[in-house]
Amino acid sequence: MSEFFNMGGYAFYVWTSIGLFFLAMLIDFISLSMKEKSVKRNILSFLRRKKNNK
Amino acid sequence: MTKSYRRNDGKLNMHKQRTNALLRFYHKLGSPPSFYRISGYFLKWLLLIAIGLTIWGMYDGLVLAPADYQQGDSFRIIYVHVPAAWMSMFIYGIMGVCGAIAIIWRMKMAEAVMLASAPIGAWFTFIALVTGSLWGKPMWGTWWEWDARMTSELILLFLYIGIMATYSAFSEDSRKAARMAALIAVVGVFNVVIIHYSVQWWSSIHQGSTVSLMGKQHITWDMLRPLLVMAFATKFYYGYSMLKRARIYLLETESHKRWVQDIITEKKS
Amino acid sequence: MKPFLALVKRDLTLGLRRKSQIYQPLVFQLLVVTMFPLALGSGAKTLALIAPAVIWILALLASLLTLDQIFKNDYDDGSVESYVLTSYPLPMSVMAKVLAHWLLSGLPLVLFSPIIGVLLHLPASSYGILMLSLLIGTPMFSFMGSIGSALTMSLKHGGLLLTILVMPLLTPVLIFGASAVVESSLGNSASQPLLLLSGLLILSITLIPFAAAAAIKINLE
Amino acid sequence: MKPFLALVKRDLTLGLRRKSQIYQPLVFQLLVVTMFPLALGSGAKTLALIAPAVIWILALLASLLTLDQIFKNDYDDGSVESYVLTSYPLPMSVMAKVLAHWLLSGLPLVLFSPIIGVLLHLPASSYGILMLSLLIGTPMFSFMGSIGSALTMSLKHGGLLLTILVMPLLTPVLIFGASAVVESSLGNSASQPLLLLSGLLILSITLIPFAAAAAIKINLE
Amino acid sequence: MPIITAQDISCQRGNFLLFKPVSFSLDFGQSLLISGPNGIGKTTVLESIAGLRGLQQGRLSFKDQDLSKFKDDWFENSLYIGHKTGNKKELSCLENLRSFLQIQGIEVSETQAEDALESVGLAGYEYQMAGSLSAGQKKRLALARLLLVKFSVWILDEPFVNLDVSGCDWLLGILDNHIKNKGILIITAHDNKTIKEKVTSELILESVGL
Amino acid sequence: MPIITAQDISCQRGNFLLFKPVSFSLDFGQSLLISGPNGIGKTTVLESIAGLRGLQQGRLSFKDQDLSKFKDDWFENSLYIGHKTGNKKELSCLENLRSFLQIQGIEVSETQAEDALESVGLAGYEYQMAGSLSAGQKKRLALARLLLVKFSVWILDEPFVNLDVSGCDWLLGILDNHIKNKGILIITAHDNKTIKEKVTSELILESVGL
Ligand code: HEM
Ligand SMILES: Nc1ncnc2c1ncn2[C@@H]1O[C@H](COP(=O)(O)OP(=O)(O)OP(=O)(O)O)[C@@H](O)[C@H]1O
Ligand SMILES: Nc1ncnc2c1ncn2[C@@H]1O[C@H](COP(=O)(O)OP(=O)(O)OP(=O)(O)O)[C@@H](O)[C@H]1O
Ligand SMILES: [Mg+2]
Ligand SMILES: [Mg+2]
Repeated sequence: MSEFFNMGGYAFYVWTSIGLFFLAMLIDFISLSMKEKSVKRNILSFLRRKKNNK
Repeated sequence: MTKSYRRNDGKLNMHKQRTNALLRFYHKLGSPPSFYRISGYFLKWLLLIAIGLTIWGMYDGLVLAPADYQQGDSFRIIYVHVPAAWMSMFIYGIMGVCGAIAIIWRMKMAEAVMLASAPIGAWFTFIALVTGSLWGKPMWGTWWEWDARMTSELILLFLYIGIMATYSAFSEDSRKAARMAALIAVVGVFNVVIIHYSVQWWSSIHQGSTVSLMGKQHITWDMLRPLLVMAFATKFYYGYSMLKRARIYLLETESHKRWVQDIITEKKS
Repeated sequence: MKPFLALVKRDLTLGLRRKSQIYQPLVFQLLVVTMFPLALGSGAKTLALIAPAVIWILALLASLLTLDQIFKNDYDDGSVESYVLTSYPLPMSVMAKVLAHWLLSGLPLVLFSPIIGVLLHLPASSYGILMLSLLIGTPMFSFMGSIGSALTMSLKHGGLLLTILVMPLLTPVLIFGASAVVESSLGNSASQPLLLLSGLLILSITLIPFAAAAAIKINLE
Repeated sequence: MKPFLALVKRDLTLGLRRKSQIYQPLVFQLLVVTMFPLALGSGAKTLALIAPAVIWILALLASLLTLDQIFKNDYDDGSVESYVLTSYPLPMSVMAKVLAHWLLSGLPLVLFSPIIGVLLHLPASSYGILMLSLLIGTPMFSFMGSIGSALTMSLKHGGLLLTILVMPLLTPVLIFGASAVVESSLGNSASQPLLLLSGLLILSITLIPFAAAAAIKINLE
Repeated sequence: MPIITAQDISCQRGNFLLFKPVSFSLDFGQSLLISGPNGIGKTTVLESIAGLRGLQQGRLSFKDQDLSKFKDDWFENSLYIGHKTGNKKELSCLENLRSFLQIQGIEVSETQAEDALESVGLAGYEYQMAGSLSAGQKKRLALARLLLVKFSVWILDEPFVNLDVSGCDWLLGILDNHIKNKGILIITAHDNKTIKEKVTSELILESVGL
Repeated sequence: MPIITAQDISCQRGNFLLFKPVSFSLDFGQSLLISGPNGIGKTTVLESIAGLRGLQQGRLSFKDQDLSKFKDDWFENSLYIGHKTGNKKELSCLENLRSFLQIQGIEVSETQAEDALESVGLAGYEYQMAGSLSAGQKKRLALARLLLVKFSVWILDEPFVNLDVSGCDWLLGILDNHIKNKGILIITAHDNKTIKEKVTSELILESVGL
């Protein structure tokens, strides 16, 4: 097992690469859902504003 | 005066011919509400397939595939480096095409797809650069080399950043911002091609022979298979990320329209 | 007077009146060139080695400093309307603006380049090629800049965005331009990079005015 | 909240909202660094030789691009009046503006410098000194810039004039900063230039706010 | 058949429709005052009519031609003066006026331009740079164009702002004259009762409820 | 003894005296309208009074202190709003208002600021960036400061410009109130008859003959 993690002495390079790959995808994924939430919240608050003004 | 009437007539005739089912589907996709609805069906599946393929590809590539006889285990970086590098170019191609459509025909969906592609494309470019760098250190003993392919990849990252910066600079008016960004994307496509060849031309006259980067080595099926799997996994994730961003863009730009308000209030209640 | 000429004349008058637009890029070049030996802290040899690169990069940076003004000024004071709201074709007006900008900022750089060359110990044989390459290359700075400036004119802090947009687009110009000088300083023929540079220029002249006109239209919407 | 903090907070909010002010200087640096090898057309050796100089000159140029905005913005939209027409001491407000400017533009340059170092093949041992020297040096860019910006804020095209005014004043910073990195890349001790740099910084902090405040007063008359 | 017709036009800013769609038509010798509270969209609609931006909805036509497609004829017949006056601060008043017209393809002699400056009250300022004029003088310089163009449609956004009393009177006279000579005028103004009496029709923009 | 006195003050622009030296004095509860044709120097003199530029001649004093020497007291008691409104376009209306006051050393709560915005007619625009307001809305945002400062001297350069009818009425009411509460007002305005009736004195600038 430790041999697997050691990657023939290239552990740092291999695992950093793979780690960064997943980190980037994760950031993309999270920023997507955060953006969606905030857009929906904005539209809702706008609708409320319009209703109140009416 | 008569000219304009004739134009209208022409348009009417065109409408009558649009009976082809494929064309109808295309036009449906072109309208925001149906795009939103149709893409909603795909989203979950795209993400699930992407995750499944990634797990397969990673297991296959990191555990099952044999170590390279020259590079040892460091070659396994290939399974993130190459798919990311491929995606960085593939996505830029899509953005160029959609950008052209957005400028010429002012099609909203093309804008949405173009803008939604930029962040994920930039991420893939970034990954290709960093993983390439991480691969270069053990292989050539240096993090960075000013070789044709790497230089043009770096400039590709600048173009992505430029497109996103343009969009966010004009965020007050998103449609205008989108068309501005589209213009950069289109001009950039020509440029990537020119840069690629100019750098190649330049380095070939000055440096005898650069390190043979991606020389055609014989690669066994065991090594190739995970690569292909990862290539598909990244494509599916791109599909997911792009569609989801495009949907958010539509909600944002059409927020005054009935269909958006219906969707929002319906989800809440 | 044709609108084209009127626009060129107006911009030249403005430039000559502001003056700074003309001499400041030159002074900027001079200042940065003096920084190099100071920061390098080493002898003439390194300088001569990097001279072609530094001259071309500085020419690029110096033009970049004035590029945003091609349209931004006109947008800020509203005078962009004088050539947008008219039936005279917008790409022609873009051409006129680019021509005026080059005469004011590119041409002085070309004429000034030998001095920078001397300061950086450029071999005497390369001055001709240096000026020739700048003569072909600098108009492209103005052309590309016109797209960037048209895109960023409505932004308050568009200068840096413009830099980012335009610089990648100008790398081929830089590569061919600098390599022409390098070749000639090594005693080789510089005709190949110069030819490629001319090809790019012809491409720019024919395509870019339309792109910039489109950018103006989109930006005004 | 004290006016000092209020001003810092306002400027940080503005900067973070514009975002471009933060990341565009970095991208600018990256772009120019990319240009060097392209224009040089030679191997890694020359690059490593000129790396300290190029990094420092680029840090200077990248800050110069944003220096004019320290006061110009506030002058243009009239909000300079909010801290001039008040009994709160103007030098303190200048301090606040400088602090905010450095946090937004200098600090990112410091943090980003190792990446530029990698691209230019800087020897691994010098990264610490590189960052330290920039950490001491970049605040002086903002300080000197505040004088320049105060002097040029009422001009429409003050950016280049500011460059010309400020750059000569910053040569000592550049010389000491770059030489610290050069020394450390040669394996020598860099403590002397770093000490001199720190001395300059202390001098700047105590004197420049008063000079800039005077410049603002003169400019508004 | 009216020369200018607008059918159900409305504009958008940041994804929201600004005002309820409006329609109007104008013939030679007619004038239109667009009014409404601050922020309703007067400036925006004027810019759209002038051709600086697109309409969000509706159709605008000039001489029966759709303006979203055929703009040349419209540009040759209309003059827009907005909030931004379009003077270059480093050019003198005379140069400003003449170069503006030349770029539009109109040639005027120096004396004609000087006469125009004199009648807007800028006699003696011919060679002063536009950047060092007062707020009202800048406005006057821009309005001097009206005297020299032969365009039939004038589109003016709050032209009375910053003008002093005699300036307002002068402008009213000019506008009156233009309309009498079968010109067309589209204008916005707050709080100027006199212009309300002069125009042939008024369009009041109303906000859209949900 | 009046609080503000001006003795034979005049201003200069490009080597020429702009107007014949004028004198005035103001006490609490008094107001002054400065008028004159375009370009006579109203903006210039207001800027000098506010402390943004020096006077060419004459003496200005506040509470018996020469303003060219002692400015702190004056700055703590006066508010100037000029042609340039001083809003930052990248800050929201709320942030603009609050940060302006904080920099002046005045602390207001968020609800106070919101109330002020509401009464200038910017309810619902609290979080909109100031750069995307209409001309009139920008002016309203600047004027909202008047509601929150406790300064006794207001110096306003053409505050009615760009405001719609209801905006002008609101502003008139505010100014009235300020004067009634023993405030001091120095103002310029063209063509607004109502303000002429409200102020306690008027100063008409006249050009210097040669
Ligand atoms: C920062 C450094 C690097 C960058 C920016 C980079 C960039 C790229 C790009 C853009 C591609 C796609 C090319 C194409 O399909 O046309 C690619 C493919 C590839 N790269 Fe890299 N690379 C870097 C370093 C490396 C290193 C160090 C290695 C291995 C020693 C490597 C091995 C490969 C391989 C095997 C491919 C696939 C070859 C092919 O598709 O023909 N790369 N890289
Ligand atoms: N920067 C400057 N340089 C030289 N002269 C100037 C400058 N700015 C203004 N002037 C001149 O100073 C005079 C006074 O200008 P000022 O702006 O004070 O006038 P004003 O009374 O406010 O006019 P308005 O009613 O048009 O606002 C004008 O005649 C103008 O031409
Ligand atoms: N750049 C922008 N981005 C987003 N919204 C904007 C922008 N500019 C203006 N708006 C909004 O559009 C609306 C209309 O603005 P417009 O300038 O057309 O108003 P107006 O009727 O001319 O007002 P005024 O009488 O104050 O001049 C305003 O509510 C404003 O908040
Ligand atoms: Mg308006
Ligand atoms: Mg004034």
